[in-house]
Amino acid sequence: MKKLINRPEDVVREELEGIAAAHSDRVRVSLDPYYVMRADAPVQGKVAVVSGGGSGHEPMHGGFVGMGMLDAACPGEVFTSPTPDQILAATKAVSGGAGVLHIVKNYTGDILNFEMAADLAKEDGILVEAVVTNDDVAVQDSLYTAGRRGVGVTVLAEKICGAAAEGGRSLSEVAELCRKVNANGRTMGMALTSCTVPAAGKPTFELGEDEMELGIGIHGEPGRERRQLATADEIVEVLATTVVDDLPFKSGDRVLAFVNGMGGTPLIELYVVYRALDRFLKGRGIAIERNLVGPYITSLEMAGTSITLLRLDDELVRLWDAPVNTPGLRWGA
Amino acid sequence: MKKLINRPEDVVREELEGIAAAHSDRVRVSLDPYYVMRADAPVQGKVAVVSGGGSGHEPMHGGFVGMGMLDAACPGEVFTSPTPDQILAATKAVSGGAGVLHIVKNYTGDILNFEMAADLAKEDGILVEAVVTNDDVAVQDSLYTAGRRGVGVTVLAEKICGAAAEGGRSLSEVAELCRKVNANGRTMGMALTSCTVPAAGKPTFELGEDEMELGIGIHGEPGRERRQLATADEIVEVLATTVVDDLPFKSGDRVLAFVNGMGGTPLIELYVVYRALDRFLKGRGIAIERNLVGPYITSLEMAGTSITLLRLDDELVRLWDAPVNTPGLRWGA
Amino acid sequence: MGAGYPESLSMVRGFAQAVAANREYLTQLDAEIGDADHGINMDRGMSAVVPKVEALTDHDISGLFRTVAMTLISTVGGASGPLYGTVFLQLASSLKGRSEVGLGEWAEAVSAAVAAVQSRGKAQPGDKTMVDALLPAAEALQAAQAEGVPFSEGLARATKAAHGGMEATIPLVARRGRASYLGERSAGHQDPGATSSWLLMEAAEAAFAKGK
Amino acid sequence: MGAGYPESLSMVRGFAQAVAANREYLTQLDAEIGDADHGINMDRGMSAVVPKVEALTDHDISGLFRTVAMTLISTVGGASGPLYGTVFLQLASSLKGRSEVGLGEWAEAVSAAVAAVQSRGKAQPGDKTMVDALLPAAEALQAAQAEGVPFSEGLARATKAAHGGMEATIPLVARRGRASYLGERSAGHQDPGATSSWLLMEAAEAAFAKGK
Ligand SMILES: Nc1ncnc2c1ncn2[C@@H]1O[C@H](COP(=O)(O)OP(=O)(O)O)[C@@H](O)[C@H]1O
Ligand SMILES: Nc1ncnc2c1ncn2[C@@H]1O[C@H](COP(=O)(O)OP(=O)(O)O)[C@@H](O)[C@H]1O
Ligand SMILES: [Mg+2]
Ligand SMILES: [Mg+2]
Ligand SMILES: [Mg+2]
Ligand SMILES: [Mg+2]
Repeated sequence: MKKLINRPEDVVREELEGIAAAHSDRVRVSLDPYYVMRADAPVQGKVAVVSGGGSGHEPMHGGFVGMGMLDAACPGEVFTSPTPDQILAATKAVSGGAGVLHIVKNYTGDILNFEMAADLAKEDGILVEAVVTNDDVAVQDSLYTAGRRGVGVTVLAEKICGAAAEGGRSLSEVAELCRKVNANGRTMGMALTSCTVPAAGKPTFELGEDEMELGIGIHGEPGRERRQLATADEIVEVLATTVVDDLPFKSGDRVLAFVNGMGGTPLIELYVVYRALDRFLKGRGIAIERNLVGPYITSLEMAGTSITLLRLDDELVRLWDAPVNTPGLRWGA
Repeated sequence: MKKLINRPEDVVREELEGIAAAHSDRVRVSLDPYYVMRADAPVQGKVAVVSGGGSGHEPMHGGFVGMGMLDAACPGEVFTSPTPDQILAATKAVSGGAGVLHIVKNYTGDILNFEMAADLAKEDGILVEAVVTNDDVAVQDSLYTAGRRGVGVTVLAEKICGAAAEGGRSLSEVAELCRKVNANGRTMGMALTSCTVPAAGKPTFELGEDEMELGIGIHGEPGRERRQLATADEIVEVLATTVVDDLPFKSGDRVLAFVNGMGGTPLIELYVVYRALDRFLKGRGIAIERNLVGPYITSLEMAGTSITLLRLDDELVRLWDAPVNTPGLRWGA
Repeated sequence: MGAGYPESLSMVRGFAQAVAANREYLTQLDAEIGDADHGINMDRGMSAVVPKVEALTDHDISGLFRTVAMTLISTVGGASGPLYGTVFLQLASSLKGRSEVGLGEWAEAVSAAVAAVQSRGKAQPGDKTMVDALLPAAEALQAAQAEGVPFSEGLARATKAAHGGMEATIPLVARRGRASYLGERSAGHQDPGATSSWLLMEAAEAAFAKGK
Repeated sequence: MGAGYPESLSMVRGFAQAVAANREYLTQLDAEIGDADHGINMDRGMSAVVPKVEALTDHDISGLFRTVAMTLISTVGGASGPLYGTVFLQLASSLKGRSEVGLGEWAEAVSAAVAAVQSRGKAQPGDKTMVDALLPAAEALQAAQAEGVPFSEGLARATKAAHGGMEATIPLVARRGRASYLGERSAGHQDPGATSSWLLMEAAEAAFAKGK
């Protein structure tokens, strides 16, 4: 295992100490329990937006804390959901009296821990609504399964809901908006390499030199299918077709196209992917109106990409364009 | 070789097409010859700032084109300096009558190609000044050698000179400022893994599971020394000591600390590095006043980091803080 | 014959030891169909549990299990944190007020714990989760109680049933938890959570069988 | 005996073929002490050169070399683009107006080309660069001319000298170009640019020796 770390058990704490040192202008970090919050939280009268999940997906979520996006983020150990007491403490710390939205990615662990925390927060008189993101089209959905994972759309939901909360909307409105974003977004990802959980010390899976995993999540888990390595254009064709056909996105739709890097894939490749996606969508009559290209929801040092499409309307465009000032995403401020 | 690309020979062109598709709001891309320019260039009466170098270092330089930073960037093939005709064409395209600053990283190829281009541009009546960055302390400097490489400081110089040009300074003032940034900045880097030039198809060098390269540049070249793998804290100690002692940075100095990822290192590790650097500098009485953490000057998918320190004064802080709006670096706009 | 506080404490210690000894194994199982952290998670939790329970001065079985539950919930995270937290919370509430646990109480407590896990996690038997080890164990305990066999015999049957349930997860296609994302590819791998649940039943057997 | 336009064109073609055939080899040498692109760079350039020179209608030796130079400068990049561009620009200017090249002209032209490379790149002999192959070749040609040996013999000596110079770069510590960043670690590796320069001398020998 080759990583720029000290002891595996210290990675998350030291990362948080690094974030605290680097971004004290915008965020404050609690080390017991772990959470990252806006430096100016609680913002009185504003709905607070809180998310969280395992570490190893940076900049998500800690890097998205700040004006116009999250009020707090709760990082668990690497790829492990945070615990209820973290979520509860963060929820209390940022609650400004207008209620707290929990944006939860659909994983058994995230759901259970956020549920427990929400129950406890409600006991403390805090209004909490939870919205679950589940945009991963690689997973077959069914009532009888854990359902689809929450992946790329989570980043977009955090930005858009953060803007809405900043704009003074009520908790139920922000929650409704979050469900709208989730309902209109779809994602699929792939990996060229595995990644190594620091505490595990070796790659989660092994892939041959001419193989790739299709339909991966963001936890270094193997994908739904192993295939022969293909060109960027072919890979985009597979991912984008699955994504587009699922919603489905139709000719005339306006979308936000999000080409995400999994952590070990350099930007030069992401632009090659974006080019292919741009061409693919043009061929389907779908107009890219906004985009995001870069490593925003990662899987440690995994090489790979995911493609997220979000169907836009004027409201979503306006909220996407609203100022945001976080370590991981910033414009207009 | 596992990369999200199509044919190796098409990577740079397709990347540029991707950039053109993604960022047409801010940049325009020329494919023959290759260069990226501000959408609103030439800005009349403003000094134009142009840089360039091999591709594979994204977001540098193409991602730094936009308001408050570069007017144009000339990407060569992967790790290969651009050609004089590219540089000439870009220089002409963005020249707004107040002269053009070439920011050139100190590599034989970059120097020679920029020199030829500057000669040709002068023949066309364009005022050109070139400033060479050479901040890499891993390389021993001497009159009789190629001298030190230009690395991390280049990013900072581009931001700061871009702000100065935006603020209306003259060519000689902006060039002088660039020399000042270079004179006050130092960098050293290390790698945990090699990287693969697409056209070469295999890693430039091989490293054992318990080895690292110290004193690397940004072209996948081996470093000055191969060592036993160490912890993040130990690595930072070595890099930062070399950097600090070289200028030297002294107790009481105010600095910008730039922890750069080489392309394959995830953000979580960069914050562990930043934490160590923060502690190291505190121990030396050096105050971090601004920082930059992320993959900004990369070596394809190489895993590793470089540490750049820039001694600040009020002028540099003001210019650093000035608004910038590029795909790779953005604030205040 | 019944188990008192010392045996209950010894069960918690034994589970902690078993988890520590099988940290890599559980993690490897999770690497195959999950995210390679189950052993790490459980070990982090049980390592935190041990000093907490050693420090307890009020030697109450229900309080002991409650401490285990709260510690797991606040240190493990993931799916297993709340789920094992639920197991121990339910054991604590089923055994409230008891200073000794016999086969009947244990059978009831384990059955209630499985029911609580199912209500939290919505897993059905055959979904390839810890339920597939815990439920057969609970049923074996209930059957043993009905047959009137000795506690030690009932405990042994529970361990065996958990082991059988754990092995039976191998061919299953996961429908809950992370492994479900792999779809058909999850078949052919043993569920990590079912494996740690078997270790739990084994720890209970080893500790409680020593009770007078 | 001298080389005319056909032989000069054939030299360019031969160099392009040699570079293509040694693309991997030159790149591998560059991987060891540089950035793994010398073969790729030179091949990109010479592949662009060939159609350009095949299309020339004005069969002038100087014009031919000028086309090679301009094409290399605009397609190669890196250090080798401007440097080989300089070589061919200087050959073009030394051979201006000539329809035939003999040993004397060639010796002068190569010597001027090395001087131009040195003035552009500031490399001294022994710095572990292409100069270490080109300079011995130029000196061998000058000596051959002084001795009055046949053109073919002079060309053969130049190739041999370039080869020797190339091999002599192995133990050197680089002081110019990328390899200089490796410091002492650059010793023990053959310089890629010196290697391509030897290929150039070899191509000249093969093509010019056929001239009448
Ligand atoms: N809904 C569920 N009901 C019961 N057990 C579950 C459920 N989801 C997951 N599990 C169990 O949790 C185990 C995984 O735990 P762990 O790896 O620690 O958490 P995570 O999946 O969050 O990484 C699985 O092997 C499975 O036995
Ligand atoms: N200053 C110089 N003078 C002469 N030759 C040089 C100089 N710098 C580099 N070279 C030659 O260029 C070769 C490298 O070319 P290439 O790999 O194509 O370019 P780059 O170094 O830009 O990647 C070296 O092997 C060396 O022979
Ligand atoms: Mg997990
Ligand atoms: Mg090069
Ligand atoms: Mg797991
Ligand atoms: Mg090279």
